Amino acid sequence: MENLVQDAIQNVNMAAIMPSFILVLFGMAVMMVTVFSPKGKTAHISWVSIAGLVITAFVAFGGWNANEVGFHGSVVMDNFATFFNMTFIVAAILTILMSDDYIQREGYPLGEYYALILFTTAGAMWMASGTDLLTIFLGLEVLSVSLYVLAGMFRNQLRSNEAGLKYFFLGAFSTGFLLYGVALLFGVTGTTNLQGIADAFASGETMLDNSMAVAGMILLGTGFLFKIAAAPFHMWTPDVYQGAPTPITAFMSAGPKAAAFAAFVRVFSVSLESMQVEWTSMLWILAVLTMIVGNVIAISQDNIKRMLAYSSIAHAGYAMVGMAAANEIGLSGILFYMLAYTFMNMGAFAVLVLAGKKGEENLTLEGFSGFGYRRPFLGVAMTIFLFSLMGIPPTAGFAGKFYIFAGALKADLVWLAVIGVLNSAVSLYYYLRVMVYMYFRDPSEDFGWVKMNVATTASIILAIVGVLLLGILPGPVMELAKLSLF
Amino acid sequence: MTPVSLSNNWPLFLTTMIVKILVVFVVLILIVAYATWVERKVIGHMQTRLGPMETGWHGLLQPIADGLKLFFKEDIIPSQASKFTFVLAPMMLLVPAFITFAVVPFGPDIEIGGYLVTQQIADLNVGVLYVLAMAGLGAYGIVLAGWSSNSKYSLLGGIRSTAQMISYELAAGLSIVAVFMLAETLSLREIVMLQREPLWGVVDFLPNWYVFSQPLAFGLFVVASLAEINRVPFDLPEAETELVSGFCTEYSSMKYALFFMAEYANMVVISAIAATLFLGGWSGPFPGFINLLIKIFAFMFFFIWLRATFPRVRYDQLMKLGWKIMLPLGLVNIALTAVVVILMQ
Amino acid sequence: MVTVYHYLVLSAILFSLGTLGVLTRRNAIVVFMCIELMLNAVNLSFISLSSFLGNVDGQIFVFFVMTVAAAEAAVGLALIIAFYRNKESIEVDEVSLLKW
Amino acid sequence: MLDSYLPILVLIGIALAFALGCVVLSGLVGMRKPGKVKLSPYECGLPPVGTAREKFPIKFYLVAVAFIVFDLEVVFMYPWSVVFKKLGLFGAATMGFFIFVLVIGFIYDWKKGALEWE
Amino acid sequence: MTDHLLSLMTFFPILGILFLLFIPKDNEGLLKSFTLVVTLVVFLISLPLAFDDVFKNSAGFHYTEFAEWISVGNYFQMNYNIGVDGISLWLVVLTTFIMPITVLSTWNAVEKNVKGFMALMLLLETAMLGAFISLDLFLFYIFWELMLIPMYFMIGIWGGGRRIYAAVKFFLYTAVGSLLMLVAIIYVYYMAAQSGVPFENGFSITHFYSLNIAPELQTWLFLAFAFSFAIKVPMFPVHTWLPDAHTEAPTAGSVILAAILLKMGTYGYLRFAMPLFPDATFKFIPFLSVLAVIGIIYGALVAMVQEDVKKLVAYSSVSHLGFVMLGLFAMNLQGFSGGMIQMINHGISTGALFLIVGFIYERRHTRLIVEFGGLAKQMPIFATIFMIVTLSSIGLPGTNGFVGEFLILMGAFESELRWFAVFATSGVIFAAVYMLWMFQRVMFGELDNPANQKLKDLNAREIALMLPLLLFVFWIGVCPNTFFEKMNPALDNMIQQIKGKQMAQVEIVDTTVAKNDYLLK
Repeated sequence: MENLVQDAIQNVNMAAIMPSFILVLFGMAVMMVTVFSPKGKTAHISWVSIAGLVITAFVAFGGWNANEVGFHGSVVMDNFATFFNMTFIVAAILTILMSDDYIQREGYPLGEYYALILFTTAGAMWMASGTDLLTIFLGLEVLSVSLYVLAGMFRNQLRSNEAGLKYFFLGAFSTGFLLYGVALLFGVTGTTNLQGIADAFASGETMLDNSMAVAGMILLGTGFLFKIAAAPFHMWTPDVYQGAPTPITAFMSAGPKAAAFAAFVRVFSVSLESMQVEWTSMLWILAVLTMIVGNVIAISQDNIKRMLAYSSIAHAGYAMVGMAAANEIGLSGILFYMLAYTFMNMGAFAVLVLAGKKGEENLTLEGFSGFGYRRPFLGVAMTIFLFSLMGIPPTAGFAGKFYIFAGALKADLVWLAVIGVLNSAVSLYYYLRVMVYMYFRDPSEDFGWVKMNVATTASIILAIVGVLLLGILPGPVMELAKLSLF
Repeated sequence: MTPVSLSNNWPLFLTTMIVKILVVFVVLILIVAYATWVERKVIGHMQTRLGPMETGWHGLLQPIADGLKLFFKEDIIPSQASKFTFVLAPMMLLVPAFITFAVVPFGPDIEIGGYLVTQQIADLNVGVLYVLAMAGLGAYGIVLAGWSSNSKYSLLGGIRSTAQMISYELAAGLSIVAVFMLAETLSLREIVMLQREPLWGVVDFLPNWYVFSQPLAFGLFVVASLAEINRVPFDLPEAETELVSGFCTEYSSMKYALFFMAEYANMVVISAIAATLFLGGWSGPFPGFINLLIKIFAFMFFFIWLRATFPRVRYDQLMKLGWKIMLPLGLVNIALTAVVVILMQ
Repeated sequence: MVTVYHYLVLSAILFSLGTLGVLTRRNAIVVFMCIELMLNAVNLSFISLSSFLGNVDGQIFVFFVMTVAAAEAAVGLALIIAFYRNKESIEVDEVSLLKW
Repeated sequence: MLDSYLPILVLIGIALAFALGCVVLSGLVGMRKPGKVKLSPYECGLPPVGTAREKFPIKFYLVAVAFIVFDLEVVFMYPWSVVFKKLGLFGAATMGFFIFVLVIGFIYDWKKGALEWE
Repeated sequence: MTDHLLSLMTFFPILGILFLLFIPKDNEGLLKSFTLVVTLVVFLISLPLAFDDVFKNSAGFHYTEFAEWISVGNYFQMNYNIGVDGISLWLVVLTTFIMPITVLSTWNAVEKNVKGFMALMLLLETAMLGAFISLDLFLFYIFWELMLIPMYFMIGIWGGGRRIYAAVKFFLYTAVGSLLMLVAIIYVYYMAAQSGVPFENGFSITHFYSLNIAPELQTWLFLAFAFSFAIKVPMFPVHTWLPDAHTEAPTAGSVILAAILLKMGTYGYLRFAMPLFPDATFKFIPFLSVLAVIGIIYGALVAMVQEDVKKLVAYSSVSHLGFVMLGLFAMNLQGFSGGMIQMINHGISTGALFLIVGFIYERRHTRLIVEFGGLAKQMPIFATIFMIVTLSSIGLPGTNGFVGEFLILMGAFESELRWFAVFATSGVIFAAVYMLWMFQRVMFGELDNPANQKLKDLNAREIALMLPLLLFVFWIGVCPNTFFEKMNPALDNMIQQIKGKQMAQVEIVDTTVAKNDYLLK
């Protein structure tokens, strides 16, 4: 018993979870600040949260090359985790920047909003750095549960209610599958530690028969695929994305998706290596399906928010291409792509935040007629983001797609790559449509646009910088992504 | 020769088990029945009345009379009441009350024909969790009763009492954590054993009853359990004057009797648990179970006394007490215990 | 004699029942209970497996699953109630403002 | 295992039998003259108004949620309390942080007025 | 100076954009003149290239610059690797030369949102120059895609009635093609890595030239490239975006489109598709030549029946580009140099034609032939200029058009494409027919339409911007050698390379098959 305690003490190693730990502390601090500050004032809270995120960013970056292993090898702070942590932090900061004015305007000035964002980010970090199915599961749940609330934040908007409810139901549903998969893998290998599972498969000393392992893998995959909104588990995405508060939609499409990918990649490429043949072939099909579904349905959307939701499905598909390639380039391509996607997609949503008016109206294409002339800056910004989403150089989107498809071709998945580029050709159409409305249509009657405000504008500028930087000089970041593989 | 566990000899095991159960059950019912009588007498005298005097010597047969009367009463099930739950509810309340007693040890292990017989129906290693679980079940009985009888009073009473029960269940649960931190076990039997040693291992003229080392926990537990079984001053659910006796408004005849029994059974049970956790259970000068009975009766008298003395608290006061005072106190108590124990080591 | 497989089969059945319930039932609360059923089916297999393998990881996992389930319950019910207050109904068919 | 839980099963059986017995028997022997008025729910003698199954204050719900969460935290404390002495300072510190988080949540609840009545 | 000449030339417009942003958007005159200055400066910077004699006797790349751009471990590396040889030289100069003229032409044409328009012009110039000078496939691709964006907006915002349709069609066509090319590029890159091209060379085409790729693989890769370029050229089946784009685009847009963007396609064939995949090239020459000839004749015939002058010119360029392609497929020096010179001719004369159409459109806001007639009396200077340009576009001896078409046909006759040449020749005649017919209907006859009676003749600005073009019409027509002497070495070398490699391929094919099987898996 005593030596057990000693063992536990030696294995704690807070360094392995320091970023998320700080973030959680800040989250609680924000909660306290919220309850002790006058109702309806949230600006200072948002700044506290941003401060927290910045500090976390520094700490997290300290984790580069640190390879801290903690808690009996159930958490590790390696480059992989660090890279994703950075992505999450960027996403969170952008979200918070674009949020404050928005929630004031929509009439829900709640400090909890920020606390929940911080908790979500912390959960995402656990997912990225978890090396034990238990920690990954915990991270996933912390993330999801906070997101359920955030999606349903606007209590009296039926749209928001529905978004929350649907996200909750399908999220919990998928959690069930994930857990069942974990249980089966546990039964087969007798451990929930990723490396342990891998070793068990390698040494062939599995308790139950391997068909159960495959079943477990499929169920686990299902759980993750739900979270990354891959077809055929994407049904929740458009509704939730459309219904949730716009900044939260932006956040969902970037942070949690990246987190799900992080866990997905780690689990499958570390512990299920021995079954790579099976899951790559499965992902091949699913990636194609996802890209096609996302792009084709997006064409017929005339609500931009919903269109972006479907496009995010498609982008998940592109990232899955990298996963199906399952080689170094493809996997590190996912890392890079997620960061690029965070910038461009959140930028686009930030523009939507300033484009809509109270109650989220005029996010339709019609509402965007002549947008480029009424709001020149926003128009240009939106254009840049859309080109990036299309994958036109010199933008982050192009660099990301290049990286991913390069991975696919490296793995000789020529047809997958071809299907991929053809899909992005399809995607051109609906992205161009937005621009057509923004610039080629005469301004419709004035919609009483929301006033510009510093924070949101800042987030947009940040996103633009990110998109162009990653587009014109992607080298360093790509190098980082390369070094981030385990 | 050293005594061996009974489980190697099934026939004997079964017989002893049946015997124990029957004895406990009968005793429990007797206590419950006469608790009503005692209560009326005691309160009567406290209010300088005599209480029941007619049936039997000093109304000694009163409980029986009441029972018979209720037994022959018409059994009304209101229209639009959901029948099944309506019938189920009283049992949901009574059964947990009775079976909670299974884990209460009422004496030291005795040796019969070379076999070790525990004076306890079932010695669970998680006895306390079992107790809490049963206590939790009680809430269902009440909320079901309140909901199923399709009467506004019942519904309000039911919901109120549920809220009250869960609130205080929390406090009770927290308060006894401190005890386990000292006892390092969840088995009531072992807890009693530990309380037979001298206090803190040093003071040899006092037993190591946890009431001495955990007075705060004791107080919290007693109050919380009072509230949990809806006794005065926490008897809002059946507040006669405002809710026409709450969740059991629509009940009549034997079902009503069951609720009644359940209340007293609960009193007995929590007295027993409190005695076991804090007052050394069956340990004491006399043969085991007598000590236990004495402690139980003492508690019961105390409860009756409270009823005679205290007015009913307001609902907001009730909740305030539960959440804002007892819960923090419970946490503080745990922290204190932890600190002290660490310092002692 | 009852082997681990019996437990696994049982939990599989429970899990499938839960899944079916989620997919077929229309009352939000019932759907939610079905999800809980799924989680508890998983818990069952965890516990049986961990006793079969003789390592407690599974039981620890169950601990966390239970906690998480509780948190989900709290949030989920809150969402359902918020929806009910706006819509006066908890039929998931009514959740249709956005294309389902 | 079995020998510790079998008695409880038996006890449950007996208790149930007793409760059922009482109800059933009294139902058999008791007189029954049901009438519309008699079967209608009691509302101080007046004819009942509306249904009883109506909405009740959200407060109770809040209490329930708070209970779920806190009770689970308590559940975590039981295993800890049993081995607390062996864990020593380490265990105490761990649970200390646990309780700290709990208290944060509690303060939040309190300040948000989830515990206020009237 | 000279060692960064190309970079300076390429990115100077970007610099211009940065300054442009600070000019108030309502001060249109300043905006326009500023842009004009920028483009002129770029032209001046590019002049040293034109007068540099190094190209006369060396086929290699000059003014090269090399810088590591993106380098990701052992995954891939892209370099900023630029330079010009005899092939790209004249296209670069053509670009820098046409830009000021187009800017000048927008003086009255563009009213709304001048700032945006000028910025896009400059961006476009950078993209085009970059595409011509990049020696790194990846870099080329970047610029190639970058060209789409400004053109898309030019057509979409400042275009005519069906501008949205035209813009989207233009964008989709070209983007789809180039996306397939991207896949091919990456694939080629990996093959290069397999066959031991040093990593740090990145996507440098000079190294890719030396690759030996299994023929069956070449087929696919060539198709990917060829398809993308064919859209841009445009060759017959995929030409349909061109008439729309041309007719809807503003004058400046159509001029640039015709004069330079289309050359991207032919240039792509010459620089990438053919030398990289010689076997496939030879395999597809017959097929592609058929398309080219169809393009020539079909373009001519359709042009003949056009009501709209601009449409007519648009279709005429389909026909002309068909000639260019035919010249390239002839695979001999005459063909190549003819093709090259014809690219420039087409740039000059068709550009001039669009400008002319622009002039009358600005005056009458219609382009329908029936609306006009007898303009010659009303506006003599205009008539003369129009006449000269028409003749050059027909290919009258003494004008530039003649040189190009003559060489192309000669080359074709000498190669195994002579039967195609026969048909192609008919294209020349058709050209004469539709151009002259159009000219006669517009300029001669009696001036009956009252709207035409008060038409003003060309003003100083318009003459000024036409003169340089006319100058080149005759220069190339009279002494084309100025141009040939600098492009021929490179072209010759290119031909040797393609042919030689194709020969070499034949022997080593069996060895490569093994390697490429491995590549194919």
